[in-house]
Amino acid sequence: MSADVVVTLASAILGGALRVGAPFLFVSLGECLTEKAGRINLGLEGVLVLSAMCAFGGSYLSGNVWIGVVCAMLAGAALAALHGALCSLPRVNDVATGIALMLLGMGLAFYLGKPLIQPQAPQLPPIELGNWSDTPAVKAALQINPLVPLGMLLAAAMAWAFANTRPGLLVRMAGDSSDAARALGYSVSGIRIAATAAGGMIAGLGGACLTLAYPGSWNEGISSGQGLIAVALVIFARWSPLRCVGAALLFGGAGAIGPALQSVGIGWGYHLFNIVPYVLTLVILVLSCRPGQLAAGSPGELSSAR
Amino acid sequence: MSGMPAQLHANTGAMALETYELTKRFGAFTALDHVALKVEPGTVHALLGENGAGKSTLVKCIAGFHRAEEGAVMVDGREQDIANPVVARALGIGMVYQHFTLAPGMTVAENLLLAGGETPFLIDWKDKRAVLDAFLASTPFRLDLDARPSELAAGEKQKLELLKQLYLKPRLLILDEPTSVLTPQEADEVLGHVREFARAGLCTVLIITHKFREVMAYADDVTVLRRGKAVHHTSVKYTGPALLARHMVGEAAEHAIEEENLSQVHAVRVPAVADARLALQVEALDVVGDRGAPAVRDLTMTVRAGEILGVAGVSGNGQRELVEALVGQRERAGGSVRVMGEPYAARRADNHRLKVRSLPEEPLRNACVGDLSVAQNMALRDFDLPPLASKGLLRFGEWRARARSWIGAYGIKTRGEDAPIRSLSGGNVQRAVLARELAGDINVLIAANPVFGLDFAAVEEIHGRIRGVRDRGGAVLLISEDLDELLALADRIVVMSEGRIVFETGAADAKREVLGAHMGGGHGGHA
Amino acid sequence: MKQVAREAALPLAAIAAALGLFGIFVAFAGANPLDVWLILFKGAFGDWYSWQNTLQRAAPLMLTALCVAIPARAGLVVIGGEGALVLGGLACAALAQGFSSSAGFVGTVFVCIAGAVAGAAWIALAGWLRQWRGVNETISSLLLAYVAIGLFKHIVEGPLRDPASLNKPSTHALAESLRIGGIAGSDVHWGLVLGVLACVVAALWLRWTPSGFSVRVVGGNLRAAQLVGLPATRLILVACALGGAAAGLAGAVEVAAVHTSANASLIAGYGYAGILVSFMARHHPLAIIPVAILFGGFGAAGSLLQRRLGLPDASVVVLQGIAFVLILASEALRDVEWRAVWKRLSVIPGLTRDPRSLTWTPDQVRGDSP
Amino acid sequence: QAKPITVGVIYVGPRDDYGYNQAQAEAAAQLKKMAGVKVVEEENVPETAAVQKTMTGMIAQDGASLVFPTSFGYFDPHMLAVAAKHPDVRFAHCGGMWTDGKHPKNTASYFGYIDECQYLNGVVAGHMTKSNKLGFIAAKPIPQVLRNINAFTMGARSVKPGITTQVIFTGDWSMPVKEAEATNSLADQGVDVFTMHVDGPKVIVETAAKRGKMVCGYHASQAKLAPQAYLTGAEWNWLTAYTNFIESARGGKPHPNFVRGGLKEGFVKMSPYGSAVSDAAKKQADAVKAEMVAGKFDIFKGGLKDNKGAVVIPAGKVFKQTDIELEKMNYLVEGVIGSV
Ligand SMILES: Nc1ncnc2c1ncn2[C@@H]1O[C@H](COP(=O)(O)OP(=O)(O)OP(=O)(O)O)[C@@H](O)[C@H]1O
Ligand SMILES: Nc1ncnc2c1ncn2[C@@H]1O[C@H](COP(=O)(O)OP(=O)(O)OP(=O)(O)O)[C@@H](O)[C@H]1O
Ligand SMILES: [Mg+2]
Ligand SMILES: [Mg+2]
Repeated sequence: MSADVVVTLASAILGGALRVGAPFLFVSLGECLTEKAGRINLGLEGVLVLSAMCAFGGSYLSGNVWIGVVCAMLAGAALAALHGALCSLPRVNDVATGIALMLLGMGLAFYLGKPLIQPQAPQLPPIELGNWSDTPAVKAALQINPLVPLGMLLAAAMAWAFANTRPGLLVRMAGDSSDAARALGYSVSGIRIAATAAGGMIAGLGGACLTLAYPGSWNEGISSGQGLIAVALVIFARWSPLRCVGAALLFGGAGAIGPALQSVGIGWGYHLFNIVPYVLTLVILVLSCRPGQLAAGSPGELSSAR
Repeated sequence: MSGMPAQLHANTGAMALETYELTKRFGAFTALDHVALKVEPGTVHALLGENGAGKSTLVKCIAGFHRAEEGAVMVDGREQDIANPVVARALGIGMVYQHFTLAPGMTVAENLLLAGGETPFLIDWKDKRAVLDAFLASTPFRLDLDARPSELAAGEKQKLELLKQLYLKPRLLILDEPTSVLTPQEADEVLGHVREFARAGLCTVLIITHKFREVMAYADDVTVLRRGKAVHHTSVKYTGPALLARHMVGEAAEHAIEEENLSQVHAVRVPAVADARLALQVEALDVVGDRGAPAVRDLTMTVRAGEILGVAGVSGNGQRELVEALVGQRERAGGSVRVMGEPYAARRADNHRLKVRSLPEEPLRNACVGDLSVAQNMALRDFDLPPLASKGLLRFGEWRARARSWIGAYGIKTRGEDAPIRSLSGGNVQRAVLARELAGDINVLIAANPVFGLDFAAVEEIHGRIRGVRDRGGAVLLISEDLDELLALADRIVVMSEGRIVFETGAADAKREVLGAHMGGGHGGHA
Repeated sequence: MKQVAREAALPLAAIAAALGLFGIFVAFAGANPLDVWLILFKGAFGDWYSWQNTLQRAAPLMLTALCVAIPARAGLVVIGGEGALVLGGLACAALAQGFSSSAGFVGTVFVCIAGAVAGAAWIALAGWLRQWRGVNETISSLLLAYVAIGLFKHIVEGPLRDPASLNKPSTHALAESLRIGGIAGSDVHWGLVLGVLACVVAALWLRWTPSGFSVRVVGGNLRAAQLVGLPATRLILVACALGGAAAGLAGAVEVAAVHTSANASLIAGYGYAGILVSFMARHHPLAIIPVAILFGGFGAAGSLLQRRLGLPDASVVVLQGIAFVLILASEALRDVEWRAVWKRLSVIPGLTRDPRSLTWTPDQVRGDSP
Repeated sequence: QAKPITVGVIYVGPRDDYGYNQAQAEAAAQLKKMAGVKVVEEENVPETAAVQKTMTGMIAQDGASLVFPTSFGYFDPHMLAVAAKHPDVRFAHCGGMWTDGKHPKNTASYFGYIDECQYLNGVVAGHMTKSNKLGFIAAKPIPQVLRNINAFTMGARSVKPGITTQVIFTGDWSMPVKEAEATNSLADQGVDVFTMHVDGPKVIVETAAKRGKMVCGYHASQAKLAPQAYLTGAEWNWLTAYTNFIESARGGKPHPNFVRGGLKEGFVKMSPYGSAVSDAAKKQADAVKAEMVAGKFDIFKGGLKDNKGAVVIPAGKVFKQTDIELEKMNYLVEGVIGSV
């Protein structure tokens, strides 16, 4: 492999990480916030698809891409809030509810999104970070969706807020010990519903990435399970928002390996290259989990961490 | 002292507390029945009562955790509607709950800060840590602000609970069984400090305990609850343990108690023959705890047939992991366990052949399937053997018939053998497990805090049955956090600290202080 | 009987409410709710044709639902049935290449077993990762499903491809004699019978045999199971393997009865639909049968809705979503003592909590203080 | 006027995907306008028993006597199974290989020689490329797809023999994120003209345009999506085939079992040239197209080597478009970078 090929491969994977990883970044941050409060939201897939549709619809109908972004956040928050509220009822299982809301979110998005498959909507203006380079591949790789830096800032802000703000501490306390939160007079359900809704709002930004940045149009196959994988990514990231950034980029980059290899002529077994992200996640989980022990950094109330 | 004008204490210093006709119902069950309680400012006031008497419910009503249906709580002579814990906190009421209410994964500093109330939206940690350091310096306790409760020993956790409340500068400090997880020395230390606070006029203390010794040594006044009613109120000066016990169980039960006491005195403790067969041999056992750290280290002990070996220790010193490793709920990282000389891996076949049984703590969590019926739970040990199963099929008729007879024999209160065991009360769950585990011959019985949270009568019954196992030649390993229980039952006592056996003594010449000192171990119990 | 009626009352009420809500929803989209309800009923259960349609769609769902239900009874939430299904189909097709055209019924049995074994191994792998490394089985089974689908496509389009399968890469087709036909000449194939049988057998096994009961004990409370010496890991693996076998069998039956060879059309989401069915049936094998039929009915009715009213295909997904959400939410009403409702509103719950079981449990929060 | 008829049309994906399904749905929409023709449609029907049920449902519940199952995967076994049970209903499948004696008489297959259009795409691309690198994003390496890749490449190399086409297979018919990623990867490699064979080309067209690259469309015209970048495109015109079947059915004539056609028969067509296309490109493409319409142009003819150097069509041999051999293509020609 010549140096040239390596550079292009590397920049393709880096670019892929930034492009493909963006929705993963937001869903994993959303899931991270939700889980920090002690609840699991498997329904983020539904949130992602519905908010992707709403983002596109909002941008298309209003002509302003940022209105689309706001629509995505609102739609995500609404569906996630429904999840939060349902899970607060007695005898209601959060895994089952997540699956139900995945179905509902996708159904609504497909139904209402029919007229949006054809049109084109205003897109997010990219930020050019690669102008220093004269390699077009590098330039293109660093032409990034403005939500990506926003997501990284958000991750840093979340990490900071979990340690340094009252809401952050309360979310962690609700996720760590509901008895503790209740003894201090806080409503655990209230905190969890709020965190779930906020998580949905963040995941909604991931939907906006899909339809307003990359690939930048709405159709029914737009999400291929990104929302479901969020749950795995959060375990992978050990419930740290900063590590979510790494996990999302790694996953996105791994997803870019297949096309990148084919583009340099390595075409054998592309189905196998397409499963690299999943295998990688699985391998890292296997390496980092210990039987019978709580995962380090896991919220104490979280069932999936056991 | 009564009728002290409220305005004298308005908003600072110790609080005067009164409840008026306080009534609290859970569904059809009346947990508190027109309770009148009067706590003088600057005193330590003890609440006594049997399990389920309503002590916790009463203090939870005062702390805003429950809301009473009728009656009133009066603070400094003024009626207050304490709708939730936040209101209580604003009034200066702080409470240490019966169960830990710490966030195990958050640091001590974070736990303290959140407990402090009025946490600012943005937290300036530099500033806050200075405040916390200063606060810690003003208390007799030392804790690392960056430690997490999940890494702390139980005694340290309890201190943190107390610190959480002291940080609020409460005018009324409520402690619900604060010493159950402490060594006697630690308990003395904590209660001593608490009494000092009260003496200094800083706060009033309302304390729930089952230990007469603590009441007599540290309280000024005492109120006894029985079945949701306040039945007795007196100054400690004018009473004694016998009198208090009498009030706790009520006049009718008095008779029975005396008989029990009598029978205890006369119960001949048959010392195990020194050369009796070694029924349980644990050799160099290593067990890893929940978070990956060693919990039991190189532990060796033996129990002979016809002997009760008591394991004393403050909770969190590896006893739970030891029991789990013995009964098969946790992997053993090293060492060997033998029963009747044969290797014992806690498999089903081992249990049957070697006749090993166990009475774990929290039976609903450890020994039952909550959703299954009483009959099904009673069959867990032998549902796959005749007559409960034949030709590869389960014979539920047999299960039910046997369950009915056990329900009668053990006096289990249930809607029937088909009721889910979850619907039974704690004591009855315990009895159901007892019936299952004590059926038939037993070589080794492993019992862990078998009477934790049970009332008088149930305790006596279970203790009697455990002695029965010993008397029939079984070996009993009794792990308990309650020294009194061990002193009453065991033939020999070992003390466990930090996962090791650190001391061994015959029960007859065991001394409470010596045991306590060993239980304290190297845990920094003395700050 | 009365017990069943009581169990079923809430879900039925929830489905009725879902139909009501759906009517309102389509009314906004300009359709007449009355027409919609009528066509939903006609399409699903209106006549013998609709019944056949419904039953045929229900057949694979029963087996894939068992892939969720059986591990769930052992305390595991497995959502990767799709992976077991495609590998089951692949194994069936692969083994079938080794049989001559005269293999007949025995051959069919063998290829079905091959499918079941492949599915069993795949889900057991998720169970094993959990027991061995503590990897959450929900996540690992999902990841494994993606991996299985990738492997399936690679093998079908590569090593096992029938060179004659031009534009639809497939394995060699199963010999005619190996295929599974319709029941008594109808369109409904024997897969339905297999599905019903599997559900009934699973229910009987869980209910009447020591091993089935052991699995329920493990799922009900792992610690209690360990205390009484049940081999929890082995039982969990058995439950996973049986669940995976059901899904693998579903794949094999799809190949032998419908597709005649393994190809990408097999990846049709039955594994995921099975999750919904099992959760709606509350992981009870017998309840799976009616719930799967209900889902089949949704599919059949959705087809007619498109053709008659021109509603988008997603309308039935919306209906399913609403129904599933309401059925789950209705569980909250099961414990309600209606007489005490007004009282409960003012009560702040006790601090003492139910002992947590080791698996995913419903949140135990019960209406906190405001 | 002939007797009224009910026609069923079944799509594997959403009807309005700017691609494969839309091309079919547009023809179906035209059918609806015809007098005496009633159309029932169903979209997103998977290639499982569900499509069998949809077909029988159209027959039993809607009275359809002619059914168009439009996805390739519907043919075997689904359509064949249903057709066997409904001998009086006519079935016409898109893309299948109807073979006399093997398949029932009431079934048929129709398809268009769209490789002719892809060849023309290649000619235009060959003129327009500056890097001499073309990109082809495809779902799967199946004969229909390979034939398009090869035709496109040969068209381009007829302009400049040094041109190469890089291929990326995404693995499935509709994978928007993968398709976009493939476009970007190829753009990074210097590819400057794209075309594709996936169900919905919208994402590729938009992504290529965003990268400032040129693109040739497929299935339907995507010119609207990127007027500057869109050069031309290969489009279906299924109405020709549809009306053919409907006329026969209504006229009681035998079912035409094997229907094929290219530019000449009006089964396929080219999108109008985009503004960027040079006159030279238009001129050459128009010339080749005229030859194709006249039946004087053969794409696959002797002396053809695959990209591993092996001869796949010996010198002197010429495959006519109608030749079945071409529908079994399993190689990539010289100049294509990628493997089957
Ligand atoms: N949240 C609740 N819901 C229903 N019943 C309750 C609840 N909390 C307490 N009870 C019941 O009220 C009674 C009094 O309970 P409480 O906890 O006050 O007893 P206690 O005196 O503190 O006993 P212990 O010594 O065991 O702590 C018990 O019978 C208990 O079962
Ligand atoms: N028809 C049903 N629909 C929905 N859920 C059901 C149905 N039947 C049982 N369940 C639920 O499934 C779970 C398991 O029930 P199952 O009946 O297997 O347990 P069991 O009580 O041990 O056996 P049995 O039903 O024979 O008494 C329970 O939570 C039960 O409420
Ligand atoms: Mg109490
Ligand atoms: Mg049952």
